[in-house]
Amino acid sequence: WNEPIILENPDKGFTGLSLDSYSDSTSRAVGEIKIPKGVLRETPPSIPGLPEVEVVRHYTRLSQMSYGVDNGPVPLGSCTMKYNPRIAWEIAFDERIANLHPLQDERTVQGLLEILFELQKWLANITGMDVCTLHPAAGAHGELAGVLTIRRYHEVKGRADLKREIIVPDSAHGTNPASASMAGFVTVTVPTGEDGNIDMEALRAVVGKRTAGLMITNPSTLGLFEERIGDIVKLVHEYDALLYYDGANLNGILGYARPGDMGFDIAHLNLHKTFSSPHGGGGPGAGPVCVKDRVVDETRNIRLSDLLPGYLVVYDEEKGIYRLKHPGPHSVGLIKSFFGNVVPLVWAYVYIASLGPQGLRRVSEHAVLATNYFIKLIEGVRGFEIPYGKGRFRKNEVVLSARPLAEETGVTAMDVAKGLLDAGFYAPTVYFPLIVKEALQVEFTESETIENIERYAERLKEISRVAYENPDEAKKWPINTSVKIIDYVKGDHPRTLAPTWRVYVRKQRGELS
Amino acid sequence: WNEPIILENPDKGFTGLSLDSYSDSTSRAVGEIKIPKGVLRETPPSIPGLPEVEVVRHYTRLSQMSYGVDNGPVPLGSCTMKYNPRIAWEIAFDERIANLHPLQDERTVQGLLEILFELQKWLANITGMDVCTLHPAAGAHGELAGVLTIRRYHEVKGRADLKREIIVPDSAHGTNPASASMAGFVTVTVPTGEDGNIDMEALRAVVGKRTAGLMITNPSTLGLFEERIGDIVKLVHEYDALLYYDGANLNGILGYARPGDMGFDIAHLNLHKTFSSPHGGGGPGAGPVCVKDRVVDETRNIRLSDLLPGYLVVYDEEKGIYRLKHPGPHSVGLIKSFFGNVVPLVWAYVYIASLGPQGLRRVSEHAVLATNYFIKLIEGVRGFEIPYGKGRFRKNEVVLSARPLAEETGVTAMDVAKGLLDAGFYAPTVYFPLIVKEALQVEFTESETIENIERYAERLKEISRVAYENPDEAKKWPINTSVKIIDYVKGDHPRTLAPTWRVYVRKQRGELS
Amino acid sequence: MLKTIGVKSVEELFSDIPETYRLKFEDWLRLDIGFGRPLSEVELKRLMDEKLSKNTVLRTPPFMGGGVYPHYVPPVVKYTISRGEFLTAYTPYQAEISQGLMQAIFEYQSLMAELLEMDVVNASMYDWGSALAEAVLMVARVNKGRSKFLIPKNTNPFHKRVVEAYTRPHGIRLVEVGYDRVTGEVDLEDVKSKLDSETAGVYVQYPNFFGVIESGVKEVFELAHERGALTVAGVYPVSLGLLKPPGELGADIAVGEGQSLGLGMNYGGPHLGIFAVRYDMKLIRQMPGRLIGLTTTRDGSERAFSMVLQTREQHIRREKATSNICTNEALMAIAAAVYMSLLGGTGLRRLSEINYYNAHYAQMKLSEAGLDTKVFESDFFNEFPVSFNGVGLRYREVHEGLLARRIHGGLYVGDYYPELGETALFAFTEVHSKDDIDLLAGTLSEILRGERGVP
Amino acid sequence: MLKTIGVKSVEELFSDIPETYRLKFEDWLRLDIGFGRPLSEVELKRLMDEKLSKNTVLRTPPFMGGGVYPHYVPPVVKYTISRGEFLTAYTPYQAEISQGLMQAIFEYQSLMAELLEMDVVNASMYDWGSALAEAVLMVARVNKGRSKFLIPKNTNPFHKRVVEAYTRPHGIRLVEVGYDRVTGEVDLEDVKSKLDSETAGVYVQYPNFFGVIESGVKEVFELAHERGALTVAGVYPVSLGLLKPPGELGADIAVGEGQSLGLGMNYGGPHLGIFAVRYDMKLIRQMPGRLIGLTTTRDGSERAFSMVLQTREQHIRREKATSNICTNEALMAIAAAVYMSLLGGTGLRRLSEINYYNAHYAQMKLSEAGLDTKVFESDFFNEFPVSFNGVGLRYREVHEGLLARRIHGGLYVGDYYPELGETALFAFTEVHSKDDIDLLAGTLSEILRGERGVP
Repeated sequence: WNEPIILENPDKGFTGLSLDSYSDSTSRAVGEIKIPKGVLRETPPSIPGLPEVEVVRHYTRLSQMSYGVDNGPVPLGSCTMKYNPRIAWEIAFDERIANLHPLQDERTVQGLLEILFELQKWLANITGMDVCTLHPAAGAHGELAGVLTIRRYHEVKGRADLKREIIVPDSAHGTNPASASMAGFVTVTVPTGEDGNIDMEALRAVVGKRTAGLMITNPSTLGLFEERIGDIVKLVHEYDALLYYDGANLNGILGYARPGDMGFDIAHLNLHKTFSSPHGGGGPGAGPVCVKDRVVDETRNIRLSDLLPGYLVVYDEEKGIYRLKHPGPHSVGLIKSFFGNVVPLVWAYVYIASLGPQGLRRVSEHAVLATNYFIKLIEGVRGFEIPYGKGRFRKNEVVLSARPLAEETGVTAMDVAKGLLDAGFYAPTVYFPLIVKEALQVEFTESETIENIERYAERLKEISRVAYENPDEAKKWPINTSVKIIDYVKGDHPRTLAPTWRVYVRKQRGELS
Repeated sequence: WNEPIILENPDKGFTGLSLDSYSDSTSRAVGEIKIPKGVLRETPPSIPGLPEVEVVRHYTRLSQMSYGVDNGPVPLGSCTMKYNPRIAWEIAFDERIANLHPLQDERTVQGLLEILFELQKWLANITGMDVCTLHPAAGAHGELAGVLTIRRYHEVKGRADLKREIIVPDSAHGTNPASASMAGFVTVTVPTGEDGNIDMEALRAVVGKRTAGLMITNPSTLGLFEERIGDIVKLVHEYDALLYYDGANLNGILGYARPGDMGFDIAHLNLHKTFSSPHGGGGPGAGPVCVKDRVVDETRNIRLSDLLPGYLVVYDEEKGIYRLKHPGPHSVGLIKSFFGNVVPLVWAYVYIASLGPQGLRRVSEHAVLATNYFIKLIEGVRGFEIPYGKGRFRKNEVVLSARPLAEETGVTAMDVAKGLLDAGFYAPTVYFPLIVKEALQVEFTESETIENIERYAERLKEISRVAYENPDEAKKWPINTSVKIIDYVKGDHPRTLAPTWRVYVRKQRGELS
Repeated sequence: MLKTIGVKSVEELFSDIPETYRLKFEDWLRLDIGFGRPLSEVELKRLMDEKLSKNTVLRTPPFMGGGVYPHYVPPVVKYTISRGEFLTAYTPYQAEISQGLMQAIFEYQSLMAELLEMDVVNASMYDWGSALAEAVLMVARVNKGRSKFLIPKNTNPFHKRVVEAYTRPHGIRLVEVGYDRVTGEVDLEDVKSKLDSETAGVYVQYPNFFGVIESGVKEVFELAHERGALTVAGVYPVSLGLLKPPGELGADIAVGEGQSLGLGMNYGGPHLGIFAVRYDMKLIRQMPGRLIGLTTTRDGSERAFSMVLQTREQHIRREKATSNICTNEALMAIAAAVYMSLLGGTGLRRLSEINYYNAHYAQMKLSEAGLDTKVFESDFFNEFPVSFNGVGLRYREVHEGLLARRIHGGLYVGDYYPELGETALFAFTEVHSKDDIDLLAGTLSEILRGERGVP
Repeated sequence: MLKTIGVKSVEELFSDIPETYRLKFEDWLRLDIGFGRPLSEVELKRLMDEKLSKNTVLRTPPFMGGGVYPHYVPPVVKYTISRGEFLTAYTPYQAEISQGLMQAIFEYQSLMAELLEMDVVNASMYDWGSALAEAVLMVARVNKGRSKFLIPKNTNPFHKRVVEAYTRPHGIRLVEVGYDRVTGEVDLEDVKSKLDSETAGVYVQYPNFFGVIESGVKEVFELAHERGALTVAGVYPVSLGLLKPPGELGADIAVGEGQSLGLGMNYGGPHLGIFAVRYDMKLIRQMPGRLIGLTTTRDGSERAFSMVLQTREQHIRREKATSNICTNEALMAIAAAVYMSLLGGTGLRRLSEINYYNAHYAQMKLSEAGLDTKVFESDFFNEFPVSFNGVGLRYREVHEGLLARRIHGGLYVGDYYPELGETALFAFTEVHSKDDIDLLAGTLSEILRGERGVP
């Protein structure tokens, strides 16, 4: 396998898309192009145009060197890589959606608005919140929407200068502190106790009048449900700080518990996790944000939903049509230019409609079953341990530590991951959460069959065996994948850094250094 | 790679398609199933139902072990494996076509009928014939339609008992004699002369009052245009036999010559060759048959088109609608139950519409250019020769003979084919046409770039070099493909023959022998 | 390239075409082909959209069968056959790089074998009609010397016409067997009277063209075997979730239409001709069409697939081949394999039940609407004749009334069975909801009451 | 499985959820979620078809832009991104089995780099607005200590709102620069007067929100550089077949919307935020988002791809990251790569020309229809404002007239630019045929003559 970079093809001035003849008549009528010389491009972009057949072949080959849920299990912890049903693909990619302009007259898009309106309502009911915006384009974007909303909340209350801190557990995803920073907050970290819950003492020590909010993932990235969530909520609310629910792990409690019932004020959902829209190699996602519609300012009649960024679909009783409500004066405003990522939104709609509440509850049941069954299968495998919350049931995921293995054989979590790759599995999330040494975070979701889980566990046992018997062999993994060990240092070094073909070529020519 | 057979999965009584809940109410209303015991199936078919994700994974893996034009050049002679444009895919697979029942009221399918009517007309003009039926489902099916029409012709003229012979050149596809047999004719073979044309003397010797028709492919399977076609037509017509044009190689003369102009009475086209509808691993095809609408019986006003099998789309001037004309009393009747293979038909329509006459002529120009350029590239390569019609331009394809190579090194045409496979090319058609020893029939079509043709020629040179320097190495090919040399004897032997998993399992169990 | 070849222009490469026949570019351009010029993709897409929008958008799937049925096509089927590796592949003559394609086709053969409980299934024929026609030819080849073939009158008349066209040149006499006017089933007495030592074979379609479940297939087949005739069963795969498979009923050959297994109706094609035989080399050697078989690599270490018994086929045997078929419906066979893999036996059973229930529910509702839905006494699967003889309307008028409300009614059968008069076959599948059926019944009832036109 | 785990029921696995918060099944079922029960695929498909058929079928693509444009999406783009290996892949953190995915994203970066003539392009942002907002934040990081950012009034107002939301917490002052009422271009004098040592950066969108081609970008950028400010260009890729790329005009950062390169409008998303910088490690280290880089295997024998400079990103750097972005629009980036590979430079140029010609033809026709199409003097690309101030109709009325004929007119801009009064931006691309434009002009002319309603 050695597929050329598309730009290595000779540029013969060819184009693979027939555009001509349609517009000849308008060009004849118009005559010359009058664009001022100073901004007129002299030569077309240096991009070889290829016949469609060569484009298809090239990207077909590249796709065959890619790996997704369609190729086999992708038990990446915290990523909820479940199957992406094809019925949703067929509907979400429908041209009757693709061809709609976001600023089109609402009366011309009633079908889509009805779908989006219902989705807002369903997500509110699933989370136990009151109002959902479908605006954010991804989970982290939802977090940004959420923390900006927290900021607006304190601004409206006139305390933005005081409320400077967002508390985040040490097991949190990197996006949480990063989002807090994006909204101008300072992040305060609280540790996780041995039982897998947040250390309440430590939390009490940091919560205070500077606290603007708390962001937590529940179940946590350890796959554990926060047992003292009631106390946490109460404590944080005492300081009029808001509770933010990171929905990354909702797949573990879907239909069993709702952030709204736990007292959270704001929650985001990852539709490309829990609601089966595909990851696409890193997007598009969709990260709706839902809030409790609590009163923020009684005199001015401002509620929390008024602060949310983005557009809301509302039903105009009087005219009997759905309308798009643009963000009002108290709102965060817009965090992307237009509505939201409609394709994943419709995908999630189809998913929810096809499962109904019964099916959604079965999702978390099957996901949690898979996790705990897997735990039983690998319990006692030499070299691995499951830190935190000993004996507790995990929810959507489990975190193994290969610390003993690493210490005793030198075979690290990364080596284990490559050993799984070699057996045709996608590797687990490694070295995350940060509080677990040599972490391997595994999440099967409800999509994987019992056979796949068992095969995966078998492979882990085999890896353990090889590591103890012949650690040198284990250090050679992966050997079955398309490329061998990659030179990451070269990739990152300023001298050799080549983030585009253009840079690579210019460095070869000595034009850049 | 070792993908299990789908039936090896455990049957857990699962189904991957949710059918339920929709029809519960009708089943409740109906009550019991009253099918008589004697014909009621006792247990469901022994087929494991799989979750959609496992189905997708299985067939994705199988597809990755398949190879088509989307993967690289498939220069199979006589197969015209050109690129299948995705715009046609998008349109031909449209649900507004898929959901139409063939017996639906014509007034409800006017859009499709208009397309099919225009296609009939275009194909008639492309071939220089008068009337085309879109009924036949493949090239060979078109041949059957054609020879049955020849038979009807002689029946209507009351001479079916006399007209028993169909003449076929020795370079013909196997389908020609097989089709003649299907229509109850005896096949008479005429040899090809050294110049690549039909041996006129030999033809004169066999044409006679028993001759019902002559079937030829022009350009022939040697890629040569039959230069004496005028004489042949005249000769055959003298005996009131019909001339049948096998359209397999039309891609070599598209827009340059038409069977109708040459005097042919009947012609079939392979839309899945010349008109870019995809082969699908062996179908669906479409093999429309066009005829000159000559009078067959003046008194009864029977014309050749009245004999054609299948349905014709006609325009009803009076009502201003398109109608479906069912086969009349003189017709061959039906050779499939309903209209035709509409998906490839619409595909071809899109192809013709997108190219227009200008583009269609460029198709044959590029295809013929590719052939003759390739010939120049490999001329003089040791071990290969190009028999017949020395120095003549080839049209859509060329036939190399590896006879010298085989004689001098023991490396056969089949070994050469495997050596091409090994380099990532699809092999050429081998050992065909039968009149060429160690034949390698190569057809690039207009789709292949000059770079691909050059790479292919380079590989042939390399193969020649290896064959002469190290024939043992050449005999080991292929080494890069997924499976090594296959045991065809075991596949074919009655004791081990396993045309289904069921047979394989029953033989293992000793239930079959 | 021209320089390498040594010509001045590309036209020169066509100089071997005698000038009389060589088209001038101007003349070619003048012909009515396409739209007289290349269309850009943008305009092509618009144009096709406009054309297809001329098809009527019906309010429900048509209530029509007659051998082709509206069924649900799971998107995963379309997805699979749209993958270029399958879509653009050639017939797998080059086994080494076509193992995946061959396994997929082998799986179609194998899955179909389980559904039919027949051991050998070929890689596909064009459709039911042509599969049946080839079966009759095969029967004549196997039972050489016998020239008679019995074909019941309640066989699909479209299939019958295909059999006629295929068999006519071979001097095979097609002898019609009647049906029982009360039950709708094949008339067993008539079978007995016509079966003789001249009879090469017998066909029974079940459910038959009227949708009626033939309860006596096994007896017919036993009788045939007693007289040395071969037996051919015609099946509708969706019914086989509930009906005994042909393999259990004594069929030597089974044919049928695979369109119902995940294929669109496509206005008539591509469909999928099913062709299966008992495991008997005498039969297998006479089968038409391609067969993919399971074998191993020559060193025996790995499974492999190859085309087997190719010597039956036209590219080897030429005029002596068992058929001229070459291109078949491979991609459609893969579609059916995906469909069967997805549903499994359990799903196929359930599918069959839903079809049965919906049709029987419709029978109830149409009866309530005042129609005669008991033309025949025997039970039916998902289709049944509705007689309008007693209601004072021609079916044509009823059809117009339905169409005016954008509903497509059944198939008028009076042309093929004058004895049934104003009768139409109505079909119901899993795509028809209860609401659809209620709408049909309600509308028919309106029409009978004389309320024509758009509501 | 339950037995292995050692629990009696699956509910037991949820026993750690405090009872107060644990939902009873009955209560959960009672919530308004989906349709209260699982829908079969058959009914789901029907239901969605019915819903989507409530969208209006327009006679032509909308004549509307404002940052999102109806463009032709070649089916090969949809085909490629529908392939499961891309569609269902995760972010390529596991380089070894994601080389194909990484190469595809690298190619997007590389192709976009050629189109922009900027050296470094990231793997995508959400959309133009958020890309611009991140650019402003980045400028503030690079030019630490400077807090002012100049943003012209003729910038897309939707983008401006995103910038406001992103920058507000960071104390960045957005200073508006006016536009010339005659030319429609950025007011150079105003730029000069507002550029000072406090200015961190300057933005210019070209073509600007009015569709006007900014002829003075280079001057603005030179002025900015003189004052030590960074320059940010906003581009519409389709225009870059004809317009000088930002790399040639002195942009330090370029942002834009990739939707026009083979993506649907999707009612607002997914779109594709373009983000590019000059090759300068000072800039690159402050870039937001993912970067795929070309490297080799450790033995140097083969090319390989990896994520580079990950230490900028949230999963490593957490609160110190250059952005919180994680999931981006990878699949859309691949779509754009396929699109650019297909068209090539030549096709992109031609596409650009067609857009230009169609819009200029429309300007002629709309002028002939009696409308003021010269609100600004400078040349425009594929979009221009049409003023209805002189015709005695509010644009709302015109819009209603068009809609009654199933034509969707332009974007009313009076809300954002009260000084322009009854003015709407009309956009024209390669999807609008001459006939479409003539239809629009004819209809507008009818409306002006008072012939309202359906013809």
